[in-house]
Amino acid sequence: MLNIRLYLAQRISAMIMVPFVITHIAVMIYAIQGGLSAAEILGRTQGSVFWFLFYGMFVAAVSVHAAIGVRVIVSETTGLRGSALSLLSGASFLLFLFLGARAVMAVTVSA
Amino acid sequence: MPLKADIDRHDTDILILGTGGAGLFAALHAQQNAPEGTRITVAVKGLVGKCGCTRMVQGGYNVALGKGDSVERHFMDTVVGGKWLPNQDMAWKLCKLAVERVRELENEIGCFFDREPDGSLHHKAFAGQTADRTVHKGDLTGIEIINRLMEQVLSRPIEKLEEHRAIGLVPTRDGSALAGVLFIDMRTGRFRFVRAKTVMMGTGGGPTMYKYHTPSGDKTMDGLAMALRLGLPLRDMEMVQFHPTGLLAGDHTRMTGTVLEEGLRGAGGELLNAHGHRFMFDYDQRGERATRDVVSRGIYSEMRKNNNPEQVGVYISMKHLGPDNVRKKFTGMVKRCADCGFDLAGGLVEVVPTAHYFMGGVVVDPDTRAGIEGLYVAGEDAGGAHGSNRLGGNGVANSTVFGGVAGETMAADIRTMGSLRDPDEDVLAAEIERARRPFARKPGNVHEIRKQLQEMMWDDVGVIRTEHGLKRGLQRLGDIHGALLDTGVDASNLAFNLTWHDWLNVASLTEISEVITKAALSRENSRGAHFREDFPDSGDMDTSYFTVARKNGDTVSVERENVRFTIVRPGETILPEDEPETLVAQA
Amino acid sequence: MRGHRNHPLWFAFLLHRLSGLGLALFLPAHFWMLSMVLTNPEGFDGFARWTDHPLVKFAEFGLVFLLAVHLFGGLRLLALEFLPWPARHKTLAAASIAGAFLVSGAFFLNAV
Amino acid sequence: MSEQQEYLDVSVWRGDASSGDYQSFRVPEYASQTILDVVSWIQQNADPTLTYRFACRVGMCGSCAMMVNGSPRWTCRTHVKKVAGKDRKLKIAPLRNLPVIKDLAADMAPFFDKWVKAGGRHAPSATRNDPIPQIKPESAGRDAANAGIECINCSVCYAACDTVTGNPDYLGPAALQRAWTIVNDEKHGNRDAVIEIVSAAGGCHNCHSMGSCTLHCPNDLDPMSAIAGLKRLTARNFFKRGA
Ligand SMILES: Cc1cc2nc3c(=O)[nH]c(=O)nc-3n(C[C@H](O)[C@H](O)[C@H](O)COP(=O)(O)OP(=O)(O)OC[C@H]3O[C@@H](n4cnc5c(N)ncnc54)[C@H](O)[C@@H]3O)c2cc1C
Ligand code: HEM
Ligand code: SF4
Ligand code: F3S
Ligand code: FES
Repeated sequence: MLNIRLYLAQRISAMIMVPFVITHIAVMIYAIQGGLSAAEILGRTQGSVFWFLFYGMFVAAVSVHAAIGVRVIVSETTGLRGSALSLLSGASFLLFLFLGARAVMAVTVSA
Repeated sequence: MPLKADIDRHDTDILILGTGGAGLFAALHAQQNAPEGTRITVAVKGLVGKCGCTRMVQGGYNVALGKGDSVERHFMDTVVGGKWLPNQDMAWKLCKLAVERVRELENEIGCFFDREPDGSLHHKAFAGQTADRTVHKGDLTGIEIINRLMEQVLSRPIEKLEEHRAIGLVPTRDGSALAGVLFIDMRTGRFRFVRAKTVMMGTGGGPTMYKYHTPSGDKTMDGLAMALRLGLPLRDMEMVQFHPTGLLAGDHTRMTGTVLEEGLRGAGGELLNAHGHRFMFDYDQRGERATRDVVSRGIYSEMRKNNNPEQVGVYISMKHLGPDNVRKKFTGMVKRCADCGFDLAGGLVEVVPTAHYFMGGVVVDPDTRAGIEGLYVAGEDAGGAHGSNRLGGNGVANSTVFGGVAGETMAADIRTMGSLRDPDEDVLAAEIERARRPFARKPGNVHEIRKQLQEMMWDDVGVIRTEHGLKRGLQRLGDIHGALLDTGVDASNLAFNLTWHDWLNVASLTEISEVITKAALSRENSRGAHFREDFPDSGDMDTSYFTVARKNGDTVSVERENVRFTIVRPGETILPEDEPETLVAQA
Repeated sequence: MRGHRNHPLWFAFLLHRLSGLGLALFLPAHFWMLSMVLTNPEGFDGFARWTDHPLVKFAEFGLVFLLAVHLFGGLRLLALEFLPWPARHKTLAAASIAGAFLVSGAFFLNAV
Repeated sequence: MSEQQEYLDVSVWRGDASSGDYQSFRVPEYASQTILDVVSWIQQNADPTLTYRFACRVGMCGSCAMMVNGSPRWTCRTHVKKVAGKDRKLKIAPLRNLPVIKDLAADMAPFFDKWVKAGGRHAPSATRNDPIPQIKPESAGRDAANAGIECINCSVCYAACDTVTGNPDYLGPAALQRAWTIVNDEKHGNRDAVIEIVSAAGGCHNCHSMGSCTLHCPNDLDPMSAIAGLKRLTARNFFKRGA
């Protein structure tokens, strides 16, 4: 159900996410401590090319990663295989990508 | 006689019984050499490659590839070790082809045997040989050989009939050739008759009619019993090799009888009797390092002297070599003992001689052809290559060499054979009725009967034999056979019915036990594995004879036949004059 | 009675799977929430009020917790697969779980 | 024997491919007694129709494995004391992840089909007429090849692995370990083909490193690390050849 391409896609996207996740968690810990208000975060992220790229890549990677992850779990627990399974993982990839892209836009573009 | 049972029928061209070294090699070589389109089938009592004794080979494989060693030297050791009884043409072929077979195992089949640091094959010393010639893979040589062979066979277009037990070799009506083999498909309990142009039997003998025995549980002399019923001659049937150190753990466990490896004694392990006395030097100046037959007799004698029911066997002790050292050197053995609850490295483990290998078997020619057209026999089922004693390391060489030969011979012979032959339906029906006999009787405890047989063989036809004991054995055997025939098996569900198969196992074992006993009575001297307390001398070598047993109707008769010294005569050698007697550094 | 699953590596697997699944389920909600809040006319204020809600706080904590667990579990797997590690898998599994608790613990302490 | 006879409380799965259930037996306890002995005792003395499989009795053939108190084990090498608690209870079932034939005998065919499918067979690079190659026992490849060589294909690891349970195409730990041995065997004539097979669907990339295989292997082998080795090798190869 996983071949080397899907496997590598999942592992590479995971590796890409490592710095993102660490930064993300760090920012959140910092934020919740009261060092930054939500408004301040947004103030910084909006209009920033850096954060746009940061969250953009994060979302791209997580969409690939999570879609393959869901594929594996669904297949192993429900026995779904073949094209139905590919359809499902493709759809979940697009869903993650779409919702993620919207969120990134909201956080970094719209004012 | 019309068939009462509804049976399945099946056709093939080359049929192979058993998947030990002999069966798998036969299948492989048949597949490599037979004409395009030949159907090849292996049928086996267990799963392909997962039963039989070849898998259990620990010590290794004898082959003259070591420095200074030669086929001639291997041959001389085999003939001398067999006390001049071997069929010399077979022994020669064994030693010669072993070289090619080991190269095939390494290069084509993918085995990897242990190496010297420089990368060349490692040869270890096995008792009774004049060169270090045993190649091995640690002490799990058989697993390496069978796993690799099994992969080759599983991945080729060879039909498998697993958990199919052969119960009868069925000839044509005129009796001139073999028509096929009758099986029980164990999983369903149905009979299946398979016609084949050629059949190779490699069911591996197996002296499991002794109270203590090493072979795997699926081996119960079925092949020899089938050959006997077909009227074929069996030779050297008195020759049962005992391994001196079988584990003794009680009657209720299948661990009892399993081998504690030879290397333990080689490394300095001591044997102690009930009084803690190290006794082997009372029997032989080599002490524990004497050959298998000598040590077995030593232990047996000590056991006879001791009347303590709490201690039946003797003890092996390794502790003086340093428990950690022992653990390191014999990891597998120590672990096996520990799994069974014994401390081999630091404590005492009770041991007893245990029936290990059967030198006797069907009379065949060096190309494995048996005395009827269409039948070939190889491996432990075939007699002749070892004479009265098998050298450690010659067993697996024998099965792999002659299994391969059988495969090639069948592939060649089949080219000149016409169509499949039809069986003598009367024989077929009779064999089926023989197997169904217990269904008509009241169910009883088959296991108890097997125990009686095993006690009898151990007491009366065991390590040390006498005329008196053998005759008593024959009498007891008659009773046991009678009891078996009166014991029924519940036939309500025949699918994978082990108790039915136990009944059939005991039937084969009793049949062959009678032959062993009669052959042992016939040999009035002591050679190799066969020791008669009333005839302790080995007899004149120049007039050596071997025994040949046959069944006619219900009677087994044993004749003696003179050994033909086709290559070398007793007292002579084929080694060049300047060759040293032994290449092994004396320890 | 000990089943065949009763060992640290299997629990590490289970934890990784559950955290991954949790994240995958939570993620769309997280994304949706972000865009919802921001496209809302109330804008920042709405967002600020949102994040003060205890339920959201708890969810946020859950997210970080899952992320930390999954991160360390994932690092463990990547190390196991791509670095020729010696056979210390159990230690690695334990270390990753400890790491995850450390991070999410820090987050939790800060949150309350 | 003066000691009072103790009994084991044994619950054994009975049935066939279509259905089945547990059945209880009281089996006398002995000093040296394996699970195989318990099962044999039942067949020999209590219920002659009980089906199970064994051959070698010493952990070499790998035909006696069953689920014992929930874990897969070689029954011939498992001492009762190691698994029966103070309550002397045993629960014995056929090996997981394989079809049942009858009672305690599982059908091992899928396991071996996958073994073969994983390319688990030597492809020669020389013939019986060539000399045996000199190969240093300490060479790196040989070391890796040796690590899993003692596998007796008992299917214990296969039964322990939940990835096998969920994914019927997954080749499983033993077959993949064999493939790892082969790709490290310099004598093998077609290692690329094996790399190809283990990279396809059902191959090594489906393993989640659950480690149940390594934990339960009665031979102390480590299929999990062998599979990790395959993952590394295939990844490296993938990039080398250019995706
Ligand atoms: C513990 C042990 C250690 C040994 N160590 C060594 C050693 O170190 N070196 C050495 O050279 N030799 C050794 N031997 C001897 C060696 O194993 C045998 O001589 C040799 O392997 C026999 O090979 P085979 O193919 O004839 O039979 P086996 O390998 O025994 O195979 C017999 C096959 O026939 C099948 N069969 C049996 N009955 C039937 C039936 N009715 N229908 C269908 N199939 C049937 C069996 O299931 C099995 O598959 C050892 C033996 C044992 C028991
Ligand atoms: C640094 C970040 C991450 C790393 C290092 C990482 C690593 C991994 C790895 C190695 C796997 C494979 C596990 C296996 O095959 O058993 C995996 C599976 C998975 N991951 Fe992640 N991951 C990360 C982030 C995420 C995120 C943010 C999500 C959220 C959607 C996610 C969801 C999943 C899912 C659903 C699986 C499948 C779980 C399974 O198969 O059991 N991962 N992850
Ligand atoms: S790896 Fe271990 S558990 Fe798996 S089949 Fe081989 S010996 Fe059995
Ligand atoms: S248990 Fe299964 S998931 Fe991998 S590590 Fe072993 S094969
Ligand atoms: S009977 Fe052979 S491994 Fe247990």
